[in-house]
Amino acid sequence: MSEKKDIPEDMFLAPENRKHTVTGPDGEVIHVDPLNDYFCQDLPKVEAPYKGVLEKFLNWARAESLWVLAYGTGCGSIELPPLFSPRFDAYRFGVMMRPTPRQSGVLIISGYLAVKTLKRAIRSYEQMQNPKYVIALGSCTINGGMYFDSYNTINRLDHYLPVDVYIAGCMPRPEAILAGFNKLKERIKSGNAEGANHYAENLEWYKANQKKIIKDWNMPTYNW
Amino acid sequence: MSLFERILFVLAGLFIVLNWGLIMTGIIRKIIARVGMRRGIKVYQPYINLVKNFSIRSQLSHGVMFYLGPVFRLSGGVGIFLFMPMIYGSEYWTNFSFTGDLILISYFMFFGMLGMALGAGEGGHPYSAIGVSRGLAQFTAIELPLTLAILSIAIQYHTISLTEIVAAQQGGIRNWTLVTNPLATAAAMLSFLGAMGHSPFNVVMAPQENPIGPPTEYHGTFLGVLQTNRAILHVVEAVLYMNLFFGGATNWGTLILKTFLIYFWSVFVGMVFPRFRVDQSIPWLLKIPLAIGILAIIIFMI
Amino acid sequence: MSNTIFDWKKDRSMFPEPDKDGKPVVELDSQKYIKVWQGPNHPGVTGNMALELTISGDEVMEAKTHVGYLHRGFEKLFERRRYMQCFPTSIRMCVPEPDINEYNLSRGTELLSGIEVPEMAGWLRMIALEMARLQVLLRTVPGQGGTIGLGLPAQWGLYYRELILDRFEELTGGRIYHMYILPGGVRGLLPDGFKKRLEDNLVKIEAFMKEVDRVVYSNAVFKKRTKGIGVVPPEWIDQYGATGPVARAAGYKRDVRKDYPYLYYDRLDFDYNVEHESDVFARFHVRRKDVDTTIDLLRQIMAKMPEKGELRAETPNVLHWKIPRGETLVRCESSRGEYLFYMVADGSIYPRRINLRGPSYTHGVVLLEKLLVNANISDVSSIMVSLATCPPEIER
Amino acid sequence: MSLKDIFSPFTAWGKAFEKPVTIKDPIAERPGADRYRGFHKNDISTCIGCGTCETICENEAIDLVPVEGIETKDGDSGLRPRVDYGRCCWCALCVDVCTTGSLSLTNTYTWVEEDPEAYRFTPGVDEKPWDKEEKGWKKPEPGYEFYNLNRVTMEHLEPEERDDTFIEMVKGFSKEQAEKEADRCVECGICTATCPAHMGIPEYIKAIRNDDLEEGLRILYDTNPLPEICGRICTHKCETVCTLGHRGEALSIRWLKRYIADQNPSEKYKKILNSEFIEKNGKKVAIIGSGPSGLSTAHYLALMGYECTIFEKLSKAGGMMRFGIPEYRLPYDQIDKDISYIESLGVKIKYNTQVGVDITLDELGKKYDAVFAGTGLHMGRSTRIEGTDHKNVYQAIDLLRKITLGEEVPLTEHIVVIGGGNVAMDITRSLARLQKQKYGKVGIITTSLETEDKMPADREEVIETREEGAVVNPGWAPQYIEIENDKIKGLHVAQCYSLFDEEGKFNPQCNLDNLQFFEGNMVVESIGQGMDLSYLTEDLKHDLEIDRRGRIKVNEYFQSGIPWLFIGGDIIQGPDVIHGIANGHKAARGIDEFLFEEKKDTPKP
Amino acid sequence: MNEIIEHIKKRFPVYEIGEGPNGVILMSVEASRLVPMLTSLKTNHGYSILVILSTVDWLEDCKFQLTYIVNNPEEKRDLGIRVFIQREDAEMESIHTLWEHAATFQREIKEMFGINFPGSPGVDDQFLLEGWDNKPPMRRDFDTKKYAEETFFPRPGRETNDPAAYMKQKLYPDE
Repeated sequence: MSEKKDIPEDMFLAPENRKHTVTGPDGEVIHVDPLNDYFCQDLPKVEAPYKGVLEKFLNWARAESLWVLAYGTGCGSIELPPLFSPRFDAYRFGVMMRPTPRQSGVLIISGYLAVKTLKRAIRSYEQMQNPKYVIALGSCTINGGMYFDSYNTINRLDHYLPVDVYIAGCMPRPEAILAGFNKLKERIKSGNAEGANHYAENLEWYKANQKKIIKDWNMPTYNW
Repeated sequence: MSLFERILFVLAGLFIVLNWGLIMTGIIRKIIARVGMRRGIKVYQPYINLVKNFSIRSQLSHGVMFYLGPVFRLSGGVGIFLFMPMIYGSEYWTNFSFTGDLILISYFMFFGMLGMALGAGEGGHPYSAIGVSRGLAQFTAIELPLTLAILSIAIQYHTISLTEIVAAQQGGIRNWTLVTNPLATAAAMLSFLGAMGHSPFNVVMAPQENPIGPPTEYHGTFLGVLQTNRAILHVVEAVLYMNLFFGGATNWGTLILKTFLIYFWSVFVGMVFPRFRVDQSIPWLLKIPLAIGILAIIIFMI
Repeated sequence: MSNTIFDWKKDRSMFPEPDKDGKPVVELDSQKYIKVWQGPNHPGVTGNMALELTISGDEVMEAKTHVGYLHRGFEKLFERRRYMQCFPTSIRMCVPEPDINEYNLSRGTELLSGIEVPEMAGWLRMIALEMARLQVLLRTVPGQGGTIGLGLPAQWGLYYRELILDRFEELTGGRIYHMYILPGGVRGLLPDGFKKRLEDNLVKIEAFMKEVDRVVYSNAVFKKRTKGIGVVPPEWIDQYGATGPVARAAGYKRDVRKDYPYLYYDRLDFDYNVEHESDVFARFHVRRKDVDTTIDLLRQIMAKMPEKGELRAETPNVLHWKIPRGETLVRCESSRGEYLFYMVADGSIYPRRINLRGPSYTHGVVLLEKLLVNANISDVSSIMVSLATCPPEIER
Repeated sequence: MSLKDIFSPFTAWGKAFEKPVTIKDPIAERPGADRYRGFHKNDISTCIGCGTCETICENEAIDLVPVEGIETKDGDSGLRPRVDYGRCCWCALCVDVCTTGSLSLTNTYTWVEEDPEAYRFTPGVDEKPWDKEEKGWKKPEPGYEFYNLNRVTMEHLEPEERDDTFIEMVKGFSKEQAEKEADRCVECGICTATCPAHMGIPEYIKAIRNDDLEEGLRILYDTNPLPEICGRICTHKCETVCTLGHRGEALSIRWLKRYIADQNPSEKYKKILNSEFIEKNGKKVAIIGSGPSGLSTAHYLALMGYECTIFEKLSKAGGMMRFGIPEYRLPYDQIDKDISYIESLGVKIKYNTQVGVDITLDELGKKYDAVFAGTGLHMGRSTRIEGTDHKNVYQAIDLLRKITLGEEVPLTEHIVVIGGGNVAMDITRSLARLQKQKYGKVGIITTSLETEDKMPADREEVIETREEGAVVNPGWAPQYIEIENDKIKGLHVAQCYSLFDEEGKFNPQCNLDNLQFFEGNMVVESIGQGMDLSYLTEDLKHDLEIDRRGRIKVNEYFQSGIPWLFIGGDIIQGPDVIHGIANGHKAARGIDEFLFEEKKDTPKP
Repeated sequence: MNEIIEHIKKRFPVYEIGEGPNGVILMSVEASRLVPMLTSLKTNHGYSILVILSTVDWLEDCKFQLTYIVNNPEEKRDLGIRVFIQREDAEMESIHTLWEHAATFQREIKEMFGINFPGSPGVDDQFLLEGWDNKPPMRRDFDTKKYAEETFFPRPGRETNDPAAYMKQKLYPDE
């Protein structure tokens, strides 16, 4: 497909991420490969759940305290603020927005994902800690939606991230999203929401899919 | 009372404070929700959040200091508690308070902050760094009026023992520092706004600017520890102010009511104002509360 | 009230050091600066876009807008869609205020094929457009406080916005994507009792705006945070292609509804809302006044519109609606400024080119980048929201 | 900054004492608005699977899939829309464009699944919780249509202008009208299956829209070699199943066909149709009868290179089209236009040559490689009631032939016509014109067994007949013809209330209490025609399989029991032009295949 | 209005002058004369706003049409200027010196159509796409549907029937 055959390996890398050499104050020349040196290269592990009542209790707590990453990836994010508005008040269901992926357990993919956003969404997802859940809003995440023929939006999310719950609609109303949260809670409580472990188990497959689309993969395989 | 018994009571007190802190957070969130025309969270939601945070399976570290940050922070909060006389006149609930406890407590207030700053800095996130620099700068500006107010009280009551300060305020509202030394109270209460991290002084965790400041990288158990500390810290700081200015408490009921009201003060102001920029908040703290604090001292100097 | 001790305005000549052309050079390697990304996942940015900020301390040295996170290639998709099919697609180009897309696309299609819309449909379009404007303003006006930590009125605003969305749901069948204005006319008459319910809501919203005045408008800290921040010099307005509230806050009388009257705006009585300070507060103030204007306009429309009428003009069969070769420019006033469609038809059933230029296209890229230089990092989101940057319309 | 600025924000706390506006259970308590565009619902019994929803859907969210229990039949493709909620954007264009109005959206909007594959369903077939929901988006009020439901009015002569002349009454579309009418087409293609000739109707209508009439003509000639004729008198079965007819008026497919044929001058036909040079293959085929089926066979065979000869009994070609249909409906020059093109392909027509009289079928069979017989139904049937043997009782078909041939037609001032079909209307209107010419006024009564709503004649035919002054009084069973002094006084009829018995057999039941008398001096019977198979000799008949009701059995290519003899047209299918044409086309293919087999067997010298 | 057109006509070789349906006067001019013309319009005639800079791909004519629409806020009037350039190695003079925000338009056009604007600030930076290695996507010879189907794994299991073809298959398969 590509016309140019001899693309340098680091063509898409940001300048600061390319391999380069630095001369120290004492004249020592240091070779730096930022991707290898600055980032953690470990891959995720499957974190086995506890057994029995303890896991059930923890799952209950996880289900009743869903911290959502405040990342509006697509147009569905216009219905997320109303979710926390006086009328719908998702807080009372234990749902809360967190601005940082580290502290969030739920990633809402609100609709279509442009390739550029997919990269960030993957990064955000990987920065979240196990257990983590993905809610997919709208048609676009199921089979491309309106943008099924667009050159810049993915068609199905389950090829790139493990999705727990899909909510139909374009875009789903806050009520439907709340219903989606209920479904997710059920799923967590039943112990089926092991998306993070699934992702760790099938990392190769997911990565192959992701790398097929994201041509400028200027990050480590797994972004801790 | 043996040391063992004392330790038991300290732990029991810590447990009560932790629970009250969590419930108070819930109640405050509920009130905030009501102003926002909402129903708000369940009152016990903070407990669930805490359990959830401790239940996170994978943890990720950025180094030793990253680990120690929350620990320092917690020890800051617990440290204040350890030397804080909770209930006046009670043998059991005075913890390890001693003659110079006010000095130690002032130190612990900074200790947690510094530990957190080091840990967050290790996290490597630029927003953590920004938050830390803002937080430390602003905290200095907060400490200054508070210290002046404390000094003013120390001069007023000729003591730096909290128990004695509380003792001096017994016998009705007329004896409270609030009445006897309104300037120091004003300076301290204004700086309290800053200490609690609500608007207009929440420059550290300002969500629209540097989400969410120092704890950006903290998650799971780390965050759980931070939350635990937060619950304790809010209560014990309120207890400090209560002891200093509002006559202390002679039983747990009074303590709960007074700490709640004192903490609510910061929420009361915080809900309706946007936050300052850090270069506005520090000058403001250095202007108004500091001026009042200096005045409070000068009055007693004369 | 300049206080020399606390006036931390540094001597700008020190850094960044200018190069030969006088252009400041920000060298990351010099360790004086750090690079901070605001977005795409950041509560302070409007929508899914990113600002690459080079900061020194709290001060922004260099800002670069990164967009494309929402790029769906609409203009390419239009090449594959018939005119009628373009209309549901087009409205996704601006998520908070979709109706302007519907209107512009419909109007362009009608202009190119020479169709006149029935009068009733015209008035209904105006209702939808003004309700959409009100709905957006109820987000952005109190939301201006939200950018600097005053989240309370923003939360209230969302509730009052819900009221308008309820009316939209009733009128159009959709909450966010109304898909109401379509080539040839509109898709439904006012339901029974609609005017009364809308009027009730307007009364509530007016009362709410009073509250916003008390809590946001006359708020000491809010004023301190917004006055004198993000000043757009008036001479930049044309140079950077700023429109709408940004231009009006700089003293320009620019309002498409008055300058190039479309629909029946020339039959309504309203005025430009102009301020002169051109800072964040002035832009907030202009929008605040826009709310009043919009409420007033809605009342005027309800009073002046006919009771009965045709919904839709007779159009060719939409399955194969051919439009002769031609090009046109359609504009309307969105809550953010002038909203344009440039449409080219080539005589087939598919449009040749539909190009959108929203106000954010200039506000959010060139103007924002320029305004952020030397701004405090705390003010970035405040400035951004005051320019009403809407990334989907930059990227389409 | 004033003190007010510090204190006024605190008024916000007033809200703490108001009741929260939060909805307790938003999922259950908030149904969508009355017009809400929620999930799809389809009334599959109304739906005909036309696929307009699929066409309009910009997201390609709708598939048409076969559904168990729904058969493919005329006017119903047997397919039903299947919606993919991984694509849908709930714009409801599919509802607005739906031709039958079966599709709608409900106001239900909550659907959560863990399995993304579940979001594909056939509304109305797969049970969903919202199937019973009444509210939701329906097609907006009248006046809101994505295509015009009303026909472009065909201009025609007014009754007073036309009632005494045989000039063609329908004027034909102008360019604008034709394009406007063609624009109504939704291109579903359901008509194609119903058309006996399976004409590419959407395609030629598209050609009209594109103003490419030459392409249109090519499409017409693919399946129909008599477009001028069909464009006027086709029974347009396509229009009865036209999807637009479900909520509005069906597309004037026939007139559009005529428009294409009319607009292309006959001298250009050969060039347009690319038939200037046809390679002959040396085989010869005889065709008996120059009716639609015969002409059609001849045309397609000629295109394949066969040498065709048509044997026509009468002096002019066209068969029933010329002799059975009055000139005001189908002008003779238009028939000539179509026939002359077929002749120009090398088809020879031998006039005044009646097979069985002038030449026997056996001879033809020997002289030619194959024979196609499309002799049609030219013998009128009689009601056989009392008095039909009177000399003033005529067969409609005979009178029509006389009119065409210009022979003198018997005429009286009062005429009674029995019959409710199109032929009855034709003879009524022809006679009415003649009466008007001769007597200056019309005095004709047409009656039929069938009641008004069940009359087989086209609706507009009946209306136009009445406009021209004739009385149409249906629903009466003829009892006897009253004859006085060897002169017909009139027809006695009784009310007919049922035509078929429980087994579905033709068995009219009359109410003898309700009688009526139609006055008239002449009675014309027009209740159908029979075939004249006198040219079939007995030994030939022996080889043919003829069933109990006298029909000749043929295979799908109209090949009879005698391999070289193909029989088609009205004899097989009943009276219908377009069926005749379709038969002819198919028979031509059958003949070709038959002879091709032969060709294979006997290698060329 | 006519005065300005007359004036422009005198000074610049414009052709194809016509009024669009919305009162926009459109005219075409040679690419080389565009910048002087825009400069003159901006400085002498008050056309101080660049409304839009758009590109149309006339693939069949092997040409790109660049449309510059400028607006006179005083007289409330739009003027559209078309420039046709060759599709091969398309290049056009930059106008960012006249209007700063033209740089954004030009950056986008460079990315989407592959028309180069030498000297325009940031014109070579990626704007909306990231890591794009195909044809510029807005060119008409780029088939977005084909690309999407090849790249983005559409969910399998979809099949549809054309009513006419399906009926043929069911009712008269051999005709």
